[in-house]
Amino acid sequence: MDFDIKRLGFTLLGLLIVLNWGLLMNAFMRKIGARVARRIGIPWHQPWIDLFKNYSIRSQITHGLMFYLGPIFRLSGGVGIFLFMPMIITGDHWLNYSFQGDLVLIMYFQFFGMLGMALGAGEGGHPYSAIGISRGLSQFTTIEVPLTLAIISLAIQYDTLSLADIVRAQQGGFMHWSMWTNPFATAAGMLAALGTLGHSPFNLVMAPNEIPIGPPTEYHSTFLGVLQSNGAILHVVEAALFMNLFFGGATNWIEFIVKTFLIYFWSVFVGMVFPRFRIEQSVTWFLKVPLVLGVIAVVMFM
Amino acid sequence: MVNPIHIVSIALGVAFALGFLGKRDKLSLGLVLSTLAGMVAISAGWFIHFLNSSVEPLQIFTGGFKPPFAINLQMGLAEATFTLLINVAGFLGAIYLTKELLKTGKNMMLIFLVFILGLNVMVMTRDLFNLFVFSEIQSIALAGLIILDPNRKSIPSGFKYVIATGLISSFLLLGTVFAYYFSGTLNIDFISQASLQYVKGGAVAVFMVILAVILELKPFPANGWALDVYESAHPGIGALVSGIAGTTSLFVLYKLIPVAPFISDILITLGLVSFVASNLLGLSQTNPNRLLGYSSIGQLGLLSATIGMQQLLGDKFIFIALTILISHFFAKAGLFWLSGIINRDDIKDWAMLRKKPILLVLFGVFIFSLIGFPPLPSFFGKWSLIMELSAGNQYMLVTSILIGSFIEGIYLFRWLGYAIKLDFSDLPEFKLNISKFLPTLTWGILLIATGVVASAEMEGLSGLSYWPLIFIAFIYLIDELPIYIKNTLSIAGLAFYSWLTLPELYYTDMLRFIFMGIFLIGGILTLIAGYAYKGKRRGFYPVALIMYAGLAYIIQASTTLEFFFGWELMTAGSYFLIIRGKKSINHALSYMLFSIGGAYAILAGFGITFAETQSMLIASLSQLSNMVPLVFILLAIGFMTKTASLGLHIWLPGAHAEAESDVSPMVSAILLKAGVFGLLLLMIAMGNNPQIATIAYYLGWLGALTALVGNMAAAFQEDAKRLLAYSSIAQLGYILFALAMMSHLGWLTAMYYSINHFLYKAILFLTIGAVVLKVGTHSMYKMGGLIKNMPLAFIAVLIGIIALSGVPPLSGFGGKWLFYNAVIDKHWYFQGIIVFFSGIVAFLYLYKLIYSIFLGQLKDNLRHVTDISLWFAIPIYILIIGIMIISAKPEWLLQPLGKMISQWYPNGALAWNGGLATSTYGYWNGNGVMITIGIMFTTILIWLIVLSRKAQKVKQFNIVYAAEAPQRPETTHQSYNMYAGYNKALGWIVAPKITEFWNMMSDWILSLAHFTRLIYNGNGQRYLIYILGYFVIIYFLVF
Amino acid sequence: MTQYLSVEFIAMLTGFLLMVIGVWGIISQKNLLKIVIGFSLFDTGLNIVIVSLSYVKNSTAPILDKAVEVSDAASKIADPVPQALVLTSIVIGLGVTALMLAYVMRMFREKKSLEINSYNELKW
Amino acid sequence: MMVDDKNKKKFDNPHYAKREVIGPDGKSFIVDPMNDYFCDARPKVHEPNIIPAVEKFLNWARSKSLWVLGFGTGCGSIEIPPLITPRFDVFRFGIQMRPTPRQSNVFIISGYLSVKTLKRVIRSYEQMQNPKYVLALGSCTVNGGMYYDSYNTINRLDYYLPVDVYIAGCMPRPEAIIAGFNKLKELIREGKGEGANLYAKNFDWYKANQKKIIKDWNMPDYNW
Repeated sequence: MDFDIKRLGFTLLGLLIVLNWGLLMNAFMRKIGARVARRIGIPWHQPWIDLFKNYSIRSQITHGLMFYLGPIFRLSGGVGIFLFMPMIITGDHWLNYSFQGDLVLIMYFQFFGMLGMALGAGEGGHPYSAIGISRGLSQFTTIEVPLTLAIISLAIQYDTLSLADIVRAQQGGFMHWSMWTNPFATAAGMLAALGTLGHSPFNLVMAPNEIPIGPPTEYHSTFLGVLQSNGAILHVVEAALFMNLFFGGATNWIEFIVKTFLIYFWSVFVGMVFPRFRIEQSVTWFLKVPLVLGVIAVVMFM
Repeated sequence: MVNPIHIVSIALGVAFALGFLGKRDKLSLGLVLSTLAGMVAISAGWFIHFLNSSVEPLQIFTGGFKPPFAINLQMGLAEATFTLLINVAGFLGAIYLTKELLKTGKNMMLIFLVFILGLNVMVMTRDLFNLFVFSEIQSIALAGLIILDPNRKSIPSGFKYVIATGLISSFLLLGTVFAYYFSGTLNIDFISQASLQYVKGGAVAVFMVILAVILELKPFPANGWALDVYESAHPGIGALVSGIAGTTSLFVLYKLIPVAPFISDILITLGLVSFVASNLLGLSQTNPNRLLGYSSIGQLGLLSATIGMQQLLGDKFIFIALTILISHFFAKAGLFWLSGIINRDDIKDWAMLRKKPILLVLFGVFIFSLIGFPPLPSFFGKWSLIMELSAGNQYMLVTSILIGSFIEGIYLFRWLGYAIKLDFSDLPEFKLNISKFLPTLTWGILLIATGVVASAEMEGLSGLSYWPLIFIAFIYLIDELPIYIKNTLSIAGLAFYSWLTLPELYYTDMLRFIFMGIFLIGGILTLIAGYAYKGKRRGFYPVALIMYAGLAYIIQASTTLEFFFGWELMTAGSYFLIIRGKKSINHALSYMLFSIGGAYAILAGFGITFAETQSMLIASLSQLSNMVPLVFILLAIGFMTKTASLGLHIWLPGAHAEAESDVSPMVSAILLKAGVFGLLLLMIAMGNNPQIATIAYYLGWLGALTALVGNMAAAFQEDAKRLLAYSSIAQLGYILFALAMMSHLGWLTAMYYSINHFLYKAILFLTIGAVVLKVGTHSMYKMGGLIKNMPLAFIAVLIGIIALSGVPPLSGFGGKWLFYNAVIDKHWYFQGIIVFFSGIVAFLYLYKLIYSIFLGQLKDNLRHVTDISLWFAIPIYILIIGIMIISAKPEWLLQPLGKMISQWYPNGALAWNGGLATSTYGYWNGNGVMITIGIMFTTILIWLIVLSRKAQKVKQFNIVYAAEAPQRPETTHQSYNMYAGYNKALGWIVAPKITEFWNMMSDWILSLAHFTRLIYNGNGQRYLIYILGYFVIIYFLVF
Repeated sequence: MTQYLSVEFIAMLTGFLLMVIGVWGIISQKNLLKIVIGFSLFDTGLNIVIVSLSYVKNSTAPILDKAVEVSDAASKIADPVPQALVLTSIVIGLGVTALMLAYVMRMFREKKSLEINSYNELKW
Repeated sequence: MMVDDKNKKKFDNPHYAKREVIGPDGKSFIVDPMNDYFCDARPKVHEPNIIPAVEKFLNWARSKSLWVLGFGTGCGSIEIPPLITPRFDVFRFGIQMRPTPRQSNVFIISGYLSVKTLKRVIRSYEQMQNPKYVLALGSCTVNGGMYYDSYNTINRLDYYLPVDVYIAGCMPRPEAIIAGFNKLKELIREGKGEGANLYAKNFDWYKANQKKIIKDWNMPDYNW
């Protein structure tokens, strides 16, 4: 593999943009949430301050090697998805390293961070972490089913598993988006997105009032900082995945920002309206409506 | 050459002379034994005589007249063989009974001699009335022998025996005289020339004769009297009744068939009914002698059916009948003799055999001989029988023979399991009497020897090398040596065999190279772990090597017989491996039952193939044009019992979970691949047939459901090894699914999965096994926090689960990527979704596995546990290196695989550009991904190390816990019922419906067995009514 | 009709009748001795049947002496073979009956009972 | 180590008593939960960043991001929930509740503190990471307030924990608490929020005080 300094530079720049946009979007969402609750809410720069604060904590504890590696896996998971995902479709600069693998790679790389985080939290030895993880894994198994159906439907529709190609196929106007050409896949995918982005009603993993905050119960200071950075990146990247799949991708950063914002907003919006599901409710829910939509989407293109 | 008449004369002479010896019992015994030895010598002389030259049979005319005016005896090859068998058995039987004969005195010896004499004449005579006379002599003598050991049981049963045989021989006599009346002769040859069946009364006469002989063979249900004799008489007598008397009656039947050829068809039915029903009744029997009685009757039924099939079997008849007969002859007598040595009334007490391990080996040989495992003679007999019957399109017969044999397998293996596994500490010590041991041992050796002889007679077995088996025998002989010597030798043996075969296969046959590599290299690696064990580990190496030899034979087989030979050998070896586990008794039994069932399905499939193509080559499968779906289904079911597809998976979890630590990887990572290989062979041969596509479609669904149910069930396990076992079921489900796609990518996925599954499942099972050895429990919730004590094990499991789950960058992802492309390519979306879903469910159990064992809270009693044994770590890390290489350079594996698969499915191959693989749909650069992720991961690692370098290391209870400190590790380790919510939501998927189905089946069969055997109510008169009823019913069936 | 009134037919009929009675006795009587007697009857009937088969009308005993020339023996004498057979058969029947009685004695010694139903221990 | 052995005898938690267990290899050994389960390293003093500008920036960030441990210790805890309601909305000031002490910086002692609760407070406080701040509400934390002569209520909180800001009142209203937070922010920005280091420096003194009042001291001395 030839080393390409220019590509690396663009990728790192993209990562920086995504990180900051993620933090900002986080602030926006919390702000929106506050306004819904008739509060003023946090200042827009609060996520950065929290991040600085967490990186500046002076003392730390560790439960062992895997505890240490957990956040690293987690951030690698987030960054990895970013690396293998085309961000801006026009030109070659923002395609990152998506030429190394297709949609399947992205789908499976999601597990990298999850697994590592779960292991790290597991070594923390806190029972709440384990409960949170068991819930998270349980929920995740069924979230992925409609999403996969949607992706298979798109793969049949566009005859490719390459994300970049799927985006390119949607260019040429609003009506070319998968949202219109494949509405059922979009519906299934966007319902799955609710679970992937982890807001209410599917935030049982963290369930702050029940199992403090689940997996990261023992994580603090820099560990937490790393997790926060990952959260910011991951939210944008997940939104970008859905954007690429269903909403025509992005041809420039403005479009990117608007679309990811709206996709992320969708999950926040639902979260504002619906209360939290219990685990067996959320597990079965994904196997009902979204699954049926996904099946219809596949049948349409079979 | 001594005239065979002297067999009669010296026996009679000595019998009379005994009367003059007074009370000199020892002398009498010596005389009897030497007489018997003399009889052996005479018949042996004739046997050799006839064997070496194709001379005409010798006719002996008593009184100097030729028949029909006088009685004549005949001595041909058949007679010589049978008298030899009878006399040898009589000689050894007398030795066996030395003690008893001396106790009861010379009268009993006299009777014994007369008994053997009667049998001899029955074999040799060509005269019907003479036959009657000597069969009466034989029965009366036997009636005397029954009370060799007079007790409350044997006396009434002797009485029942006398009445029943009296009645039966009256029929014989009646038939004889009427036959004489209609034909004017008593000579069998002349009667058969007279074609009495065309004369109205004559037909009835010969019918009576034949039916009397059949009744002597104790057919179901007119056999209550015989069962009582088996149960109550001294086992030494039981051996004679079952082994010799039964054999003689069979020969008589064979001899008389020309007299009444019309009986053949009915004989087949009667024999098979007896075979199936007696074996069924054996199911609920616990008394060893009576059980042997049922088994005897079953075998005699099969043999009499075989005699009836003489026309169907043609040239092969003699071979088939002889091999099955000899197996029965040796095995049944041997088992009765063993029973005499043990002398217990419950088959559960046979665990006593383990006090003298050689007896256990003999027991195993006899049992395996009855079922028909290689290299014992009945294996070849049954094989040829099925082949020939199939060639004659007698599928009903094939089915009932296989069903009967299967049922026989159930109780015989249950019994063997009891002997191998049950606790024997409470049972009394016993002394192994040399006079009792010697005959039994001789029988065991003769059995194996005849097996070897029979194998030389078989067509389609020429490609088989016997060196591995000889090597295994050698390993068995040095069983007393310490473990490291045997282990080293075994590894050397496997390594040598790899060196012999692998390089050649690499250039000639990639498919076989890969599977041979998995079997042999896998074998070597798992054997390395054996160094961790201490002591002698008796019996482990021979059986492990038998399994590997079987696997190697499967790969090298070019004919179906060789394949089946290897298949059965592998089954036998793995059965013994599995049953070595502490609580494995029932799991090993169910493994064996599924294996036998599967093997019979394979046998039937091969039989049908042979019927059409008249060829035993495996390649002939592809030439099949009729009944292709049936053959495919039969063979697929057979292979799927090994891959443990849904419905046939019941045996797997228990068998794998309870097996020893280094056996689990052998049976999981390696053995299951035999089924995959079989399926591959099958699909390669038959894949082109359009009828297969539909079946493959359903197989695909089956694979998908197997994957889902297996993984789902694994998620709810609390036992680490059981969890891995269910995971194996699921992984084999993926492979089945991928194979069933019958496309380039599908097979590439399947092959890639097979290799990967071998690697990571071996790692996981070895590691977990090693951990279990250290912590002494399988239950995950009893472990926890072991990462600090066992870093090596943790890393191994971590790599194993990442590879299994398919998370990039490790090798598992390649499988997932291929899988997606294959699914979309094949348009199997919904099955694909199920498999995909199950793949994610895998995360549940994988996390549970690693978390519950290595993370969370360390338990008090495990605080001082050390890391896994180095001997386990070595193979584990070698396998890890394998995974790493495949992960970093997937093209090294996938390119040759793709090339290999292109010979069957040229379309849809991957395009390679350096490390970048491109399919119709997607692309993947395994190498690049590995590097990218590696760099990224390292960067972030360094970043966090810089930030958190001064973190304070804390201990296990330094966790935030609602302002309190946790109290006990047990109550702080969240592991038991970890996925309770998930279980609530989706647990219904793994409701044990299939297990319930099989349980219901087995309950039903057992209650049928129990209900049916109630006909034997112990009343002698009732038994007579059965005899009469049998007679009447068969009469109306025939005429 | 006459053929049914012949000696051999009546003998054979008697024989079969005895056999049926014997069988009936064996399977219906509960007393061991009566069973043995039944068997004995059966055996006797059987022997009569055998003998009846050898009967040739108007012929003499199968003894080759002055009364019967060797040359026309075949047409003049009764069939000697069944007679020889029946001798053997009687001997064997005797042996079997003796054996049965011996068994009955030992059974009686063991249990002091001649009832066949009290010897049902072995079953199933 | 200053802790006197007299107190150790009072460890009456049966779960933390020494016990003999049998390992899987059949050998028995002693498990001492106090040593085996808990880390016995003392809290360390963590000096501020040597570059003043950096430290100033970090202090600014810390003051703008106060994560409060949601642990209601006394009657005053009823005054805390209103803080996050629309009426007071402390999120505006970068203040939010965290459920775990690991991630929290501010510990609000909301009113009287019984001896029993003190034990939990100490444990939670020690599990928070440096820098950490204590806000004490009401007169009870100053001098015991209306419970000054109670047998089981402490009188003066700063004997046991370094207090950064006292908020007077019985109870202080949310406005007062917000004022207290503002005061705390000022202190932090001035670099005076070094309670954690103070605690580490005078650890023996604090520990002795704690053990004096907590009679059934059945927890480790160092709660990491």
